[in-house]
Amino acid sequence: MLAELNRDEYGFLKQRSQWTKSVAEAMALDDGLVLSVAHWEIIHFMQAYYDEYNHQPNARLFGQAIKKSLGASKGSSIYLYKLFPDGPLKYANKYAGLPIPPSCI
Amino acid sequence: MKTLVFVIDKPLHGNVRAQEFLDMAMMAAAFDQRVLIVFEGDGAYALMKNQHADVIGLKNMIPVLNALAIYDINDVLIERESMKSRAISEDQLLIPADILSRCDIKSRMNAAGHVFSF
Amino acid sequence: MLFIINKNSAVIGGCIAKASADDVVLLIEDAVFAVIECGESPVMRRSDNNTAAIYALSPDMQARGVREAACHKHIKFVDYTGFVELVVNHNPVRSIF
Amino acid sequence: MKISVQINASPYQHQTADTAWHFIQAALVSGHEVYRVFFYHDGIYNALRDSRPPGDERDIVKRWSELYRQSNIDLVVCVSSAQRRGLLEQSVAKKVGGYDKALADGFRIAGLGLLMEAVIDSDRHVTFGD
Repeated sequence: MLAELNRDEYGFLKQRSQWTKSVAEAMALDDGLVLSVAHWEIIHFMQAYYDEYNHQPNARLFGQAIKKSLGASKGSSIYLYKLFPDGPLKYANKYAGLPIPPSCI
Repeated sequence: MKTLVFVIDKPLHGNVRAQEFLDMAMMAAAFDQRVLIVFEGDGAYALMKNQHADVIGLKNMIPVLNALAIYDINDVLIERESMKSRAISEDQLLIPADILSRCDIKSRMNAAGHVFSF
Repeated sequence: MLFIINKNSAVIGGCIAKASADDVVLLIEDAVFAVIECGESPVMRRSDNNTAAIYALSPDMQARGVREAACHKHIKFVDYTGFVELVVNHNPVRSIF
Repeated sequence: MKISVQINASPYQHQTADTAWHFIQAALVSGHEVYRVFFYHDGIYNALRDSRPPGDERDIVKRWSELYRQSNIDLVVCVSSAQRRGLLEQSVAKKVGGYDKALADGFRIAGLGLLMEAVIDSDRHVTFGD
């Protein structure tokens, strides 16, 4: 499945139209991560934020925006890093099918 | 906590600096500073409805303005004199903004820790 | 408030109109042309009710051949050290582009 | 007094970088602390190592590097502004196969948080642009 996707040098989807839940799961599995309900909550938040505001937050803004929308505990770095150990902002965007944020290259 | 004023005195589209400028404002709010956004001069045009930046292939900045509230940036001011001289009425504004006189905006700025422009 | 203006444009007139007695307007770079005493200068149109001090950066004047003698009588002159002092003595600082 | 400086315009296009540099020199001579210089928007072009102005012109990039060497002032280039305009930090450039020698001595690439920290910690913040 992954081989058929059009991805950039960082492994991010070039076209969001190729995104499906199974694509996200396959990309995560390829990174050694099994997506749980908690992951999906963040991923869906990322997509909704991008669709509504046409904006990609940086790491600090990301935490703030999650706090505001999903509650303080979920916007904390500890919580987010537990879900995405290699970088919450980068990998939440990756599995959401969004572009790589500038600070994550 | 400082009060930081971000003055938008140019239209938002056609200039990537505007995008980076709004990032600065959001970042200031994320650092728990009190943020005030002021639209004045030709910046008043930035708040008008019916903008379609995608027609010329640019990033649409209007949704980004809506994101300000997420970071608790709720103090958005627009100068009454700038609106009047540009024939902009309140019902043409995209996001809620307090319409204040030049003098009132000036005194808000005077009380600030710093005023940013782009 | 300290206004720092770097272009010779209508912005200067607007700032001077807006400025109050405890404000300072500093004209740098191409804005120093505005201090030459002539009919078109916004500094000339400054009403006496507006008492904000107006400064021009003298190295930028020298670079452009603007002589102090040709300037409006209200204008004060500073070098870079004076620029720093204006910043130190006024808050907030607002640069206008 | 603690003063921070922000530079929003490229060198050579306009007088911006020159005015900022003279201002910083005067601030240092007057005994003030220049806490940080933050390069934003097109200001990031001040950090391009390979800038080679003609020999009879001032070398703006070199002047910044010398300022760092002499006064140890933190010269920070905004990461997002830089990436958008093609200036990559060495480790990032190596990772993505980009040019990894672009950044001049004394500069570092970092996030917008460092600008905010400077604004919050300094008594004054002065922006130079075009």
